Amino acid sequence: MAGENGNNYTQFKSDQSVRWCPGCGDHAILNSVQKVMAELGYKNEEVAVISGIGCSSRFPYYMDTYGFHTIHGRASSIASGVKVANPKLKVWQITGDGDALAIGGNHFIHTIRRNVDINVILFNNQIYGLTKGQYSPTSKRGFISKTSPFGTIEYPFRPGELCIGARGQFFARSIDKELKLTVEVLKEAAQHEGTSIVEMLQNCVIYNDKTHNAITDKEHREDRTIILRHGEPMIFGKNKDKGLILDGMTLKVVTIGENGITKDDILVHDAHCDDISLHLKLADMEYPNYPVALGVIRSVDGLVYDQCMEDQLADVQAKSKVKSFKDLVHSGQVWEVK
Amino acid sequence: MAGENGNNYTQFKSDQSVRWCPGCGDHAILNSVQKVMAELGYKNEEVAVISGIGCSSRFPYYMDTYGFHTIHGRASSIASGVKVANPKLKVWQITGDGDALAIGGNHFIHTIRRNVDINVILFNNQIYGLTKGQYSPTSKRGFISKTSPFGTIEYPFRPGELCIGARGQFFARSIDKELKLTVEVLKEAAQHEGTSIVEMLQNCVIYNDKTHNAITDKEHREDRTIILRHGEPMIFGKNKDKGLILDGMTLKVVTIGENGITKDDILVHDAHCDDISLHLKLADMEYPNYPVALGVIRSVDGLVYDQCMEDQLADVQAKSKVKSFKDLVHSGQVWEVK
Amino acid sequence: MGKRSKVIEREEVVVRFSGDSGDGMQLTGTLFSYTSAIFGNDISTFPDFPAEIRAPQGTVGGVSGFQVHFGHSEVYTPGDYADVLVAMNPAALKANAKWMKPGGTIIMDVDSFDEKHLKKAGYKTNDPLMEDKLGDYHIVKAPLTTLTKESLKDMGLDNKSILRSKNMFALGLVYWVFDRPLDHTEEFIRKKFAKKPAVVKANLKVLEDGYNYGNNIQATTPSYHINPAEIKKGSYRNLNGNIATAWGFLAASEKSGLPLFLGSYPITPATEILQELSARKDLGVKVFQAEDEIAGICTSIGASFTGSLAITSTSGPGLALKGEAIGLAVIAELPLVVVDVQRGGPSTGLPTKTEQSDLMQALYGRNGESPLVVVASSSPTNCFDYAYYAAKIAVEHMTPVILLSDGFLANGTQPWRIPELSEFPDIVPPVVDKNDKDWAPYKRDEERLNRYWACPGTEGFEHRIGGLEKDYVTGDVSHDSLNHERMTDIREKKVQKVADYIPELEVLGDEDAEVLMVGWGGTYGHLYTALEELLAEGHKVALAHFNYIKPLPKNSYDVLKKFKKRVVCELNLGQFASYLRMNFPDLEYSQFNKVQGLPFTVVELKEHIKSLLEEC
Amino acid sequence: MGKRSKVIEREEVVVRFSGDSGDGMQLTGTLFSYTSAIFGNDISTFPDFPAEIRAPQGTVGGVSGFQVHFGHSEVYTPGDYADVLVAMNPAALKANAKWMKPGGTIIMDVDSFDEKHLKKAGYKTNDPLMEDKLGDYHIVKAPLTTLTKESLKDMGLDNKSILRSKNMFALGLVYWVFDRPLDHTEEFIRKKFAKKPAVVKANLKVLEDGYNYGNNIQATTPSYHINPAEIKKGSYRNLNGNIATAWGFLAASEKSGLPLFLGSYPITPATEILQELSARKDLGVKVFQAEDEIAGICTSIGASFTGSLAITSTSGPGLALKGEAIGLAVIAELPLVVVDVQRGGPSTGLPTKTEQSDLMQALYGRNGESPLVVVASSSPTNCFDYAYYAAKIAVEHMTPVILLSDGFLANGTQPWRIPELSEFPDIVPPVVDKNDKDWAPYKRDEERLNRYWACPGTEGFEHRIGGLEKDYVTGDVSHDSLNHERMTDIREKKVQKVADYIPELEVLGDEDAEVLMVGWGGTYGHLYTALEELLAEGHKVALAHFNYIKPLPKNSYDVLKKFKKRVVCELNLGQFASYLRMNFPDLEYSQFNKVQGLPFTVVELKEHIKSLLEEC
Ligand SMILES: Cc1ncc(C[n+]2csc(CCOP(=O)(O)OP(=O)(O)O)c2C)c(N)n1
Ligand SMILES: Cc1ncc(C[n+]2csc(CCOP(=O)(O)OP(=O)(O)O)c2C)c(N)n1
Ligand code: SF4
Ligand code: SF4
Ligand SMILES: [Mg+2]
Ligand SMILES: [Mg+2]
Repeated sequence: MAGENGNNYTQFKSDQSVRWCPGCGDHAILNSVQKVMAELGYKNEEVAVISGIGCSSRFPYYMDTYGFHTIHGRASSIASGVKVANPKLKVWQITGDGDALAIGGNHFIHTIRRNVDINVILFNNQIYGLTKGQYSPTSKRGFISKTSPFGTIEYPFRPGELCIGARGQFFARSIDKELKLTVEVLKEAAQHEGTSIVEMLQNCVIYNDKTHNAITDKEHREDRTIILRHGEPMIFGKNKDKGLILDGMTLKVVTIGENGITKDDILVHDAHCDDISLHLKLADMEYPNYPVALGVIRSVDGLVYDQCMEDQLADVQAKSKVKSFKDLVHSGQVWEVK
Repeated sequence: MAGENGNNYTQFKSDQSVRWCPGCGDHAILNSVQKVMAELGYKNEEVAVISGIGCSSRFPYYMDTYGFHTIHGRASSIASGVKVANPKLKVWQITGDGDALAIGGNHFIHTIRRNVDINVILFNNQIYGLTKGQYSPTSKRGFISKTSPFGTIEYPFRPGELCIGARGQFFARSIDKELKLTVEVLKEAAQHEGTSIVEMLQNCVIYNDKTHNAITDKEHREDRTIILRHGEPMIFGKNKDKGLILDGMTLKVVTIGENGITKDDILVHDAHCDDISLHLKLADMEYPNYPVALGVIRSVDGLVYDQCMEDQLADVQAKSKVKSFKDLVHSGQVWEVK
Repeated sequence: MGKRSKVIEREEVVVRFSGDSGDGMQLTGTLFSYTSAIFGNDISTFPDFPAEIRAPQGTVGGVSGFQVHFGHSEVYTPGDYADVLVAMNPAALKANAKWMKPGGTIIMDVDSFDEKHLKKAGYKTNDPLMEDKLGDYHIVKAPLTTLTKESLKDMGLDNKSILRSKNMFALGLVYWVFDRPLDHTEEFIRKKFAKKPAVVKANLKVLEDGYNYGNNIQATTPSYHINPAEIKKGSYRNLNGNIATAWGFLAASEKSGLPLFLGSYPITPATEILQELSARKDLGVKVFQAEDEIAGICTSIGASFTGSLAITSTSGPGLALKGEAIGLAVIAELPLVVVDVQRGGPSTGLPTKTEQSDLMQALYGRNGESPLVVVASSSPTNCFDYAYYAAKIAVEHMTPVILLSDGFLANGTQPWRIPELSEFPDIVPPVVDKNDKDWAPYKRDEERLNRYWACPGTEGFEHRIGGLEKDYVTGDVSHDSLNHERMTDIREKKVQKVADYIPELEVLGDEDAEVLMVGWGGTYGHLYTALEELLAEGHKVALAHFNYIKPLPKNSYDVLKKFKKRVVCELNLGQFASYLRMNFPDLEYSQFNKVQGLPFTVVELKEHIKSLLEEC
Repeated sequence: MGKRSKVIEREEVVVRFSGDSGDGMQLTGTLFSYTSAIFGNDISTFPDFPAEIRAPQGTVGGVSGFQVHFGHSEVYTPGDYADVLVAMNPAALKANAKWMKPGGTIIMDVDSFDEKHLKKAGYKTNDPLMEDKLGDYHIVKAPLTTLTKESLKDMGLDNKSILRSKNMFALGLVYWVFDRPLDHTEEFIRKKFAKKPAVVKANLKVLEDGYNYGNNIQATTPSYHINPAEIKKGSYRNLNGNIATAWGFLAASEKSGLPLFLGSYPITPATEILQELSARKDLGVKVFQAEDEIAGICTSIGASFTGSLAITSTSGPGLALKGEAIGLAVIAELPLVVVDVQRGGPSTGLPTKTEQSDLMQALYGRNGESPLVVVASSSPTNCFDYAYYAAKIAVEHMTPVILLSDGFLANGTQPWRIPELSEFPDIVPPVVDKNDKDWAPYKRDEERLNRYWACPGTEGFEHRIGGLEKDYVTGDVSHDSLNHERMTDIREKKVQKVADYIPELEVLGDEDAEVLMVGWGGTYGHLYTALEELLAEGHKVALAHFNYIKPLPKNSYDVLKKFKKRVVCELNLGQFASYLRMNFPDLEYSQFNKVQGLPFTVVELKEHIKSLLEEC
């Protein structure tokens, strides 16, 4: 498992024992992240892992990097501060559907809008785990939980849609236990400059077991999900015989070989195009009408806040006559008393 | 100016003198709202106007209705409480681009997601007016203000995109001084059940004068904006000779009579279709590439939070044996001490 | 039931059930406490959850406990130290060893005391009893696992189900120890598993076998005898502080005729209030699970504006977030109850632990001069009463009220005599009089100084309120200097006026005491028990315990002044003591503070008071 | 300059320029204050903006004023009452009538005193002087509008531009009244309109004509003579409290070598700090204009984690929102300065007014026992110093510091002697020693008790911090009871330790005073002036003014105790008095409070102290 620089994922394991429930999807994600960092040749000290509060947010304790387990909902802001103050750091934000989308919703959309170079892993278990099982902003309508004993009456957010609505330039999705895909996706997220949002479909065995099962179940996964890769045709299914095409503005699932459909009719994924329409449609696909999209759905380059900040500082400093505190205080209306 | 029930817009004028700067766009919007309420036959006492803090948020003082000028950013939450507690009220929320999209961003998206039946008028002057001229989350990139003397380095939110990204079912846009259009749009918003977001392009004469002028200017308005009406073709221009068509997934501006384009080729606006793709494209159109869309861009019926709440209560109450406090405390594990 | 050897007669006893999270200790403890309560004992219970949701099995961090204190006379706390401990595994023993009363009884499942589990629990040797110096205790080494397996071997159950019944064996054994009937528990089992007859059968058998096992080994097991208590007649049920709080609001809603609205966001240890009211759709409660604490309170403020009984519930960090919005309710003079179930520490701190360190925040955690009423519950069941009274004050005086509870009250239970609503005073909302020709938005009641509630929908009373300073009468925005001072004063006075409507402070114990213990909120049970014991030992002590913090009861100064020495006991660094110094600066106060995330123990309180008495 | 009749010799004088928002009074006042400062007077100024951005012209609500106090000796406040008022319209007269010193001079633009404007200003008759009982004043009825028009009639300017120059005519006239040179103002005009020679010419002419007009009508206009003050040598500039605060942080950043980071959200009256630092990209400042106050402080906490000098600035309602996050900085033990520029009232209150009512919020507005350092500036220019020291304490003691300023300090100006950075003590960040083998995240400096700053990027010092209670040494999450108590204690102790590093409290005035005035923060100028005047009148008074609130200077008790009577004067209902009672309960304190959104006046302070002296 050694990566570049001879890195090994174990070098990112801290000395703390991992406290998630046995069977929780978080364990697998932790492994994936450690693997990604090893494979990317990260140095431990250049990484800052910032989280809010929630089961998922205990993550930093298990990483042998710099870490900050902050307060509920504010991880994006703290991570933004870290990155802007020291753009050399690799900043990863760990957050849950409650942490990022309930109390932290505002910081989430503003961070995305500013396009601060942070890699956000959004653990979406559609529940508040740490507080023992209340519905979250991503819980399905009608979901029964401790605070919705008769079912919720709210539309859930779709994280991809919200991200793109906030001018998101990078959105991807993976499944907790799909180590390989997760590693692939997280690497792209890491390499993307700007805010990357990676939604992890995560299972909470205790309070919302199997919520993603309709699609993550081994048996059906290939038929009910599609892995999108830039430049590749949108083909899926156990037999690799299903695909997506556009009919007007509507996405359609087709079977290759039926109704005269050939491989060439299938849409080719363009993660890099600026236009959001198709990305949104892909991000919004829901089972049973569509396969759920995994992989990097959108990855577009844009201006990055922390870099622009550095550039603007350099620019102004190059032009200004004020180079020091002394210069400043002596500029403008000064008089002498002798 | 009398409306149904012999209502007159003056009946909605309060005794407070209006404190906005002379020439501020807010004056015109106030007039429009009063006109709409008169024309819809509202009774003064059934209206609650809720605002946050900002120049725009002084609005409730000028309305002879129930009003609450609350705290910065929280108008959506307070309005949600008002509507859910008493669904019989007509609840209008007045908010600015700072109030709704900076500090109030989270409540804004969650209110939309829940689809509480509130009519939100978002005064977008792309500036913090009340605090005297700092850039806001809708200020154009590069905008120079008191807190961005070298230009901003942030992408602005596009309110329509954010609204739809948060699962918005109603989004419309108008211009402060376009009284007729504003009245038309606000009426539709009022009649829509669920959260209606109406973005008002509003001019701040003091701190951001003419920010919308490229499109709102009398001289160019017809060429640089398009008024969308459900069921009508998307035609615009001084000579009504320009229109929009779809080319693949791309919107194009065409001239009727050129390149064989006839009226029949022009897209017909469907505000009621559930699919968001075209609505997003329309909401996102920016001058100079496109005309800016005015009118009701999206208006789709959905389940309304406050109504669902009433329904669920009625439902549970019909089925439950617990009808009173006494029933409750005597249900379950009770024992007698004699 | 045969004659018993070694019967220990006791006024009161503390039993602690302890095991892994999966061992069903919460249920076992609950069933035991019900049986004791029905038997006629007074009881007090406290659950002790692990901080992690599923901490590793067999570790001390994963131990889940349930303590029951029951007695022949009234009991006020779940007890500091246990007389009887049921330890399902070594970790349970390890976690509780220091909480045992000398000479107590320890029932341990010896089957689980193998090397692996001992090590997991952190024992270094194979003799945990020696290691933890438990030599002087009655040790009952019961092979609970083996016995349960044995008991169920012919039932055709799978191994997992068999092991899951272990707790019923232990419970049966404990019933024998205390000579308690099995019928309540049997009935519970029959109801709970009504659809699974096999499970019913198995559980009943194990329970009975446990009991019989006690009988068989009685030579080595001491048994305890506790007579029923003298308890007021009536219907009873067990209630914890959170449910009691929720129900207090339900009562206030029904009594006042105001619809109940809760805007809230989950947070430990307050979440259960939100959960309970979410389930009370049968009673028409509107619950808005908000996106955060700020939206929680703001939806409530909106609901209050429309004429609802509006509540928001949270814990310390959430109260911090609500500060700005509370200020809006203060200046808008709208009724609102803000429940703060205090937990441990600054920041996220110790979420599952108890503390009293939000007092200053409740009093002052807002910008400007922003007075409101602060009330504190002091026992799990009187959380009901203070929720009721907090609602009554909020509504009748048109003011926000902060109601302080804490993790200890929230999760602790006591038997609650079910009251009739008629036992409670009426709540009369100051709704605007539709014939009032002189009404103005800030016109006040001359007695209470509250303004009137003119709710949207009421014809002819349209008006605007807001967060800017308002004119003394019209409520219009006013930048006038003297008006601001007048409003600042009247807001404070309105809150002080509440003192005319609350009960006076009582002194418990010796009127001529040499030391007055002073407490507030959730420490009452411990302070009162310490008081009783000290009095019984012949000491001259008294207790003044506060439920009303702002305003203080009118006689507070007189009460405090009467005593030579006063010691303010609280679970923080001295916030109430400071508050008293601010209010009654001419009196001297000593302090007894503890900031360990735990309640006081009666023992440590007594020791401290005795040391003060010696100084006298 | 001819001989003057009616020359009034004065130690100090207060001039107030007042007119409609569009009349350019802020500029006029600023130019006058510069001229006076350069002339060698000590000065203090205060602008008085209307609450609305563009209130209706001609109304009292729309009056914009600028007050300049200058003297032969040092002046400490902008003055309570004006000796000379320039009233550009009736509303200006109306608004300021009650702020005139008996026998003062009023220069009014009679052209604007027509019926329409009188009515708009709220006068009921055509004789405003009579109506406002200004009979005893020197009234200079100058037709400023007509004269300006006359002055510029041959310049070919449009009417609007001509009218806009009216203020220069008034300024010229006032320069004559005080016998001041025009050169600084002329230079300013030449620079400002360098690209518009016609405008330069017009303004210079009007200014001079105004001056000459004074000379011509000197028979009826009194003139004042104020000698230069004895002022310490050096370079000077005018500075208001907000800019001074921003610059204090710049100085601290340069001195400590730490990059400066500000996360903030605009709010009156703190916004200018954000604006000034946004403009300081030349000095490498990173400013993050956040989406709200919470993100403001949280980005700063993030920056602090990485090793920046991290600041967040706000006013009262924003501080309320930051409470929870401040708790995080407390438990994470990260340096952070939170600036609160206090404004009036609870909730939105009176945003443009001043008050001292956030003291308790600063001390206690968070959940749990959450101690931090509280420092308060006390003059516009010493906002620089206290910003510097707040940063120094935050960094060196690894703690959040709340720095209290207020609306009065923020907008008031004083001449500031530009210091050399070398005059300030070094700031030495406790950055982790890379050779420290025993380092642990919560290992502490034995003296200061601070932990060390191990910033991301430093190899070998990777560690995790957070908001849960932490182990005393390792900083790992700890649920241990005694550890929690230990941590609670050490956090408090660390803050108390700061007392060893701050100056002792000074007593000003009479060491044997009968009454000690006690103040804190922004009231210093008024208290000190009252003190000086009372001393001059032969009264035995003294002043103890606090800049360090938590911890209090070590000698505070001794200082306070020494005096027979102490009166705590503050712009709230008595928060600091309460705090002193908590800290030093055996001393008695009387209070003098004002909650009008306005500073004290020296007159009312003196009256109150005299009444106390009489009681002695
Ligand atoms: C200010 C504040 N409010 C509420 C809480 C309680 N709380 C902690 S975690 C959490 C939700 C966790 O949900 P999510 O982010 O989805 O994480 P998960 O546990 O599901 O991984 C809540 C409500 C808190 N700690 N702080
Ligand atoms: C908690 C809080 N933070 C900040 C402010 C200061 N503030 C008042 S209004 C405002 C922004 C107003 O902008 P916008 O909502 O666009 O309204 P506009 O004045 O432009 O109509 C700000 C930052 C405040 N009043 N309260
Ligand atoms: S409660 Fe759910 S999300 Fe939390 S650790 Fe357990 S399984 Fe994971
Ligand atoms: S400052 Fe701008 S937005 Fe505010 S009232 Fe004036 S013109 Fe309108
Ligand atoms: Mg979750
Ligand atoms: Mg705006």
